[in-house]
Amino acid sequence: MPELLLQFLVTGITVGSLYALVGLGFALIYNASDVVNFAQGEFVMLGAMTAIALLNAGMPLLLAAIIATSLTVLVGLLLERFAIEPAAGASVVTTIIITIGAAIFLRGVALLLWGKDFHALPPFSGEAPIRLGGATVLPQSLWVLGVTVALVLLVRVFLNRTLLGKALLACSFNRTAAQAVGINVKAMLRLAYGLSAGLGALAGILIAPITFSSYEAGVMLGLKGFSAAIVGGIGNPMGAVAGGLLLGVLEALGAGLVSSGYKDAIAFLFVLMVLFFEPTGLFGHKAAERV
Amino acid sequence: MTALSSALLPSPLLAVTGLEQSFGGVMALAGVSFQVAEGLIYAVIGPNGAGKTTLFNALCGFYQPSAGSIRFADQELLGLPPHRIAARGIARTFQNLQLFFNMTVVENVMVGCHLRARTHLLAAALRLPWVQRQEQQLREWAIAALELCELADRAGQPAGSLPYGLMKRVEIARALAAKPRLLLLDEPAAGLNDTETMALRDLIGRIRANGVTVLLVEHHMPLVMGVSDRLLVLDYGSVLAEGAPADIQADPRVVAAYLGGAVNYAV
Amino acid sequence: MRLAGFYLFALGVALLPILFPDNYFVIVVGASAGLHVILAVGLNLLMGYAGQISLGHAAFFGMGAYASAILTTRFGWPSLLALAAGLLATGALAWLFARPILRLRGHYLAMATLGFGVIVHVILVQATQWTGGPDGLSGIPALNLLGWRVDGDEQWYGVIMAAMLLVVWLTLNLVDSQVGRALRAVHGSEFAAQMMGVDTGRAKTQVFVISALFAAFAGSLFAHQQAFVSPDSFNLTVSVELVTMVVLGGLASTFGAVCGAIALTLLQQGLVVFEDYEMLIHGALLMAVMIFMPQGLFVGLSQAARRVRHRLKRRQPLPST
Amino acid sequence: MKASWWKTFLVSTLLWAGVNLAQAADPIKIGSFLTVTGPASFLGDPELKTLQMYVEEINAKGGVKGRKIELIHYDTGGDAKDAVSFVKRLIKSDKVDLLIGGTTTGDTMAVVPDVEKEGIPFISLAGAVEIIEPVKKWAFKTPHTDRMAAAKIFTDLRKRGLSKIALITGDGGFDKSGRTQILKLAPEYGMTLVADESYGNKDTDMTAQLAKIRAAGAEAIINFGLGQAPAIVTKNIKQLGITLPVYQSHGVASKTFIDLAGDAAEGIRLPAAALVVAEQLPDTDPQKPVLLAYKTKYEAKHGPVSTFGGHAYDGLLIAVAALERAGSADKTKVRDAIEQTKGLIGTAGVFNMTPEDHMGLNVDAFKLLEVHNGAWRIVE
Repeated sequence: MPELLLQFLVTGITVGSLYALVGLGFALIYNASDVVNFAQGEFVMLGAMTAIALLNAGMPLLLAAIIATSLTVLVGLLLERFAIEPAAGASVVTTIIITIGAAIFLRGVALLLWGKDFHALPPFSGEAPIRLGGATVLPQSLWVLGVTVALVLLVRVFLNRTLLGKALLACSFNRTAAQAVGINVKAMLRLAYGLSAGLGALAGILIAPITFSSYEAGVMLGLKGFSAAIVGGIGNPMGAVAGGLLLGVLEALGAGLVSSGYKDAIAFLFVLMVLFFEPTGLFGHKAAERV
Repeated sequence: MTALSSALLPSPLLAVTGLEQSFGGVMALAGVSFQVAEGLIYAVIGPNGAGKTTLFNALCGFYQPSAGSIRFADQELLGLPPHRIAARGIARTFQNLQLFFNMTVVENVMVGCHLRARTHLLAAALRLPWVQRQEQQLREWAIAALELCELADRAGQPAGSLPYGLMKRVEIARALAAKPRLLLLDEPAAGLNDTETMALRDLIGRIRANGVTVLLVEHHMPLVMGVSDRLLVLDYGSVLAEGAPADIQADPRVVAAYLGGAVNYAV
Repeated sequence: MRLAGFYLFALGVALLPILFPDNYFVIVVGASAGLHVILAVGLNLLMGYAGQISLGHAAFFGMGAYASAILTTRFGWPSLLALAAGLLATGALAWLFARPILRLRGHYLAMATLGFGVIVHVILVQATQWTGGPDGLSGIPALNLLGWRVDGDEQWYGVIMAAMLLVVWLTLNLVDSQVGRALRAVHGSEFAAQMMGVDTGRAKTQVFVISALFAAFAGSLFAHQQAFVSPDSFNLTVSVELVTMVVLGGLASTFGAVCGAIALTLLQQGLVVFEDYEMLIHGALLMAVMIFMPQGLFVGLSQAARRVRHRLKRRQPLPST
Repeated sequence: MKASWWKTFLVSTLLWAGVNLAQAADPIKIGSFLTVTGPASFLGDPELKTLQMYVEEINAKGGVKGRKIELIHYDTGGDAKDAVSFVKRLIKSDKVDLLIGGTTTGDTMAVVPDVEKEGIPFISLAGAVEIIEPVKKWAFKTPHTDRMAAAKIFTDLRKRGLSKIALITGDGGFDKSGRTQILKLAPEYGMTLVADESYGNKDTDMTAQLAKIRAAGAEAIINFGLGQAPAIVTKNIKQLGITLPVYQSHGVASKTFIDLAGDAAEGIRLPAAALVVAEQLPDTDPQKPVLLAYKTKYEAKHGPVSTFGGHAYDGLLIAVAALERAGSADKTKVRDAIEQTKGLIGTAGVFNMTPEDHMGLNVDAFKLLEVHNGAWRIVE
């Protein structure tokens, strides 16, 4: 049984780090604009699909990954410039529907470019499972985990230590004030979209050898990433990471210990319970209302 | 002091005793006590951060004070949710506008009549005859409140389309539509020009003439001194002084702590 | 006249099948749009008027549908009784769920409702012995309205349109009453509403329950109309579509919701001929409408119409908005 | 008398020609509704491509009895509600003569009430046995039932002397219906189920479920699923170091599965129509030329075949043969002709329909395949 439990945990952390990466993208854009970007999952899909296409065209993996990430960042920037910016001043729900439209649009583009089949990337370093105590893990999962940790740390350092990162955070606390002290809020918005798209694309490339990818692969990841960001307290990047890991572990434990059919229901039931007791997520800042 | 006030004013409408409210260790109200007799215009003044709005929010049930008592018409309000406190006969306006921008002016004021209306969901959906009659009645009440505030000609406009000064007056009309015994006005003059402030002064007078007790938080000293019967001075969450305007003006502690001595607020 | 728009709408609904008899796009698509209108109008009460988002509304739709499906096929209940039981059960669940969930705000509320929707969908898929699992339940008997068996697309058009008009009428009345104003007040400023004596918790609960009831009502009709239900008709995509309808049409306007529901239904029917390009066009149109008409189709189009009228009679000034 | 004879002849010839001309100008309309996008696009996509490809070919060869075929297709996206609405559209608005479609059992069962009421020949491409049991007057189907797949797997397990099985299935219609049949048939074959796990079809990791299975003491694992999930299951089995025999369903009988699962697919067995191993059939097999012809044509245009495209091919073949035998597109005549399909060689096997059997395949039509060196091979 402890061996089984260990395997569940390993599984949960692997899946959770995936959700964490996507959730991080949600948190960054939310920080800069109060908007939940429902096209975040599509960034993941675009990164994976572009990398696969480039690889199949004969490009080495590393180069394919770099180009795929850059292209996805470009898509993120274009999305911000041509869909989000023109709607500045619209209500938050309206903006959310725009991102839903963008998600459908990007899926449509991917469908036309790459068809409906699933595609895989080869694992970065073989498929021989690695034993961890009684549990086994694929080398690719370690890649996912390692890069997630690295990216999360980088984002953290960026937000807390660099001027640009601090400016981005300032936008999240008070946009008007940020503008008043000379922060270019529009540029910050673009930065957030570019950064989120890049993170999404990297996540996509990392997981494509494990989960495969298709034009629809972003839907599920978007949903889970959104949940991760909310559970952690939306707008808190590290909260999103924690939320993602928590969600992953919950699913694995639910599937392993209770019922695999109901595991999503179990995970979401837990999420509901969290929200009932912590209405702003686990690590969200409590907004004080002033009247 | 409490004994003295109650001797002077035989039937306090509102009696606040030892009210305490803290936010993360900071005492916003540190044992505030005062009484307001029915029919008065009672002003609360003090520098920014003295706890005036906190006091209002505590009175309305938006905050849950950690200690003290709020008795209104001899009944305890502490612990009641805002809508129940409203039902006891307290209405208020807000420092930051809290108009319903998604409605017209008259609809805003009709919401103010909520406590005087029967609200039955199914009957409303089916629009039973009594609902239609009540709609008519509510509209009349709302127009009456608007007339008192000289806003009747704006009734059909979207609330958000009015100039700022008028929006503030819609809030007063909306509060009056509830037919409260006590009206709390939170900085009604903020953002108003001199003409508007003069009109506000007249309006407050008319409100009192209609038998409504007024509790006023305001920074505009000429208005405060000109309109109120009694004053409460708060500083750092405590009562610094209480009394008639002339006494307060003469109180050296108030002058030192708040009025700063150099400025003469004689009206 | 207060309900002039409503009567005009009802007239149109009645005239369409007379003008275009036996036309698929009127009879079948119309009925489908009618169900969407019921759902969207209910959701708009919650989203547009009370300002509470729900990303799990398909769950209530599904509960109504499955209640009718299970009670009629497995227990042989008469359809009207099953409908009533479905409404009762959905209403009760919504009521229980409303208090804790409506304490949440904004995206947290979106998450909680989404989670609720996912849970209900998982149950529909997994509780195979009751729900028939992912392949659904078939053989649902025709709706029996006091002896009249509703069968055939024309009859269904009539029944669904009548139900839709009833729901729209009730909603218009409700919004324009003290109850409705209290609701809108909750959206405008929750604290101010409380200070007017509105029990905001109760108001939100009420509107949540009504909105759920409308959805369950639509669900029950849907189950009988299709004679078949399966979980995919009640998944997250459907919930998102419903939100899209409401926002697309224009929040806080009953006819906006009507507009959005009809527009999205027609869009789905129209775009299917583009096959692989369907998604691309769908996404692009959705973005374009929301970018250029952020207040929704209803407001957007009526402003455009006003502008045209204004251009026709130059002299009259445009009313300030 | 003589004059009137040749007048009659002339008139009737002209009439006949006229009718024929009118018919030639008036195509036979085949309506199809498939899941081309969404969770079951893995199935619906090759189905649509096959239909389009062969309708084109038939028309290039002059059509059916001189009439061209017009294919009208709508994508249901896997939502049964859309399937119902599109079938109504096909019947009422497009006025099609017969229906081929319903990629999934859900889509199929949802439209059956309308099909039966309107009375239109309908050939479903979905698997579940409930489509034809009990027999519905107007509904037929071409794929093997999942019951046959279960039976084929159990027969092989019994041959290998294995009886303790662990089941893992997805949450889609195909998966659940397969699970039902496996649960139903297991006692008949003396099988005991020691684990019954499930996963979401879009899940990315099934190690938790498989770790449980590993601990349950099974002798073989059966996975019933579609799309990428069974490939992930296969990889996860290898990751956990499980060495039990693994059976997949006919749902993954395509080269794509082997490509996705890679080395982990080695040794996996599954029941499937002979399509993917057409070259390996003995030349005496009457199915071989049919299979090869379809496979060559499909792969030249669209990449690796799957048996699902084959189901659409069979459906169209049955429909066209029935249209030819019926001599018109009259709905009742075509229905009767479909029911009389005999000895028709399709990709799934030889179809022999009867009023009691609206599929007409027997279990021999299934071959047991094994992945060997990255390719399918026939076990028997």
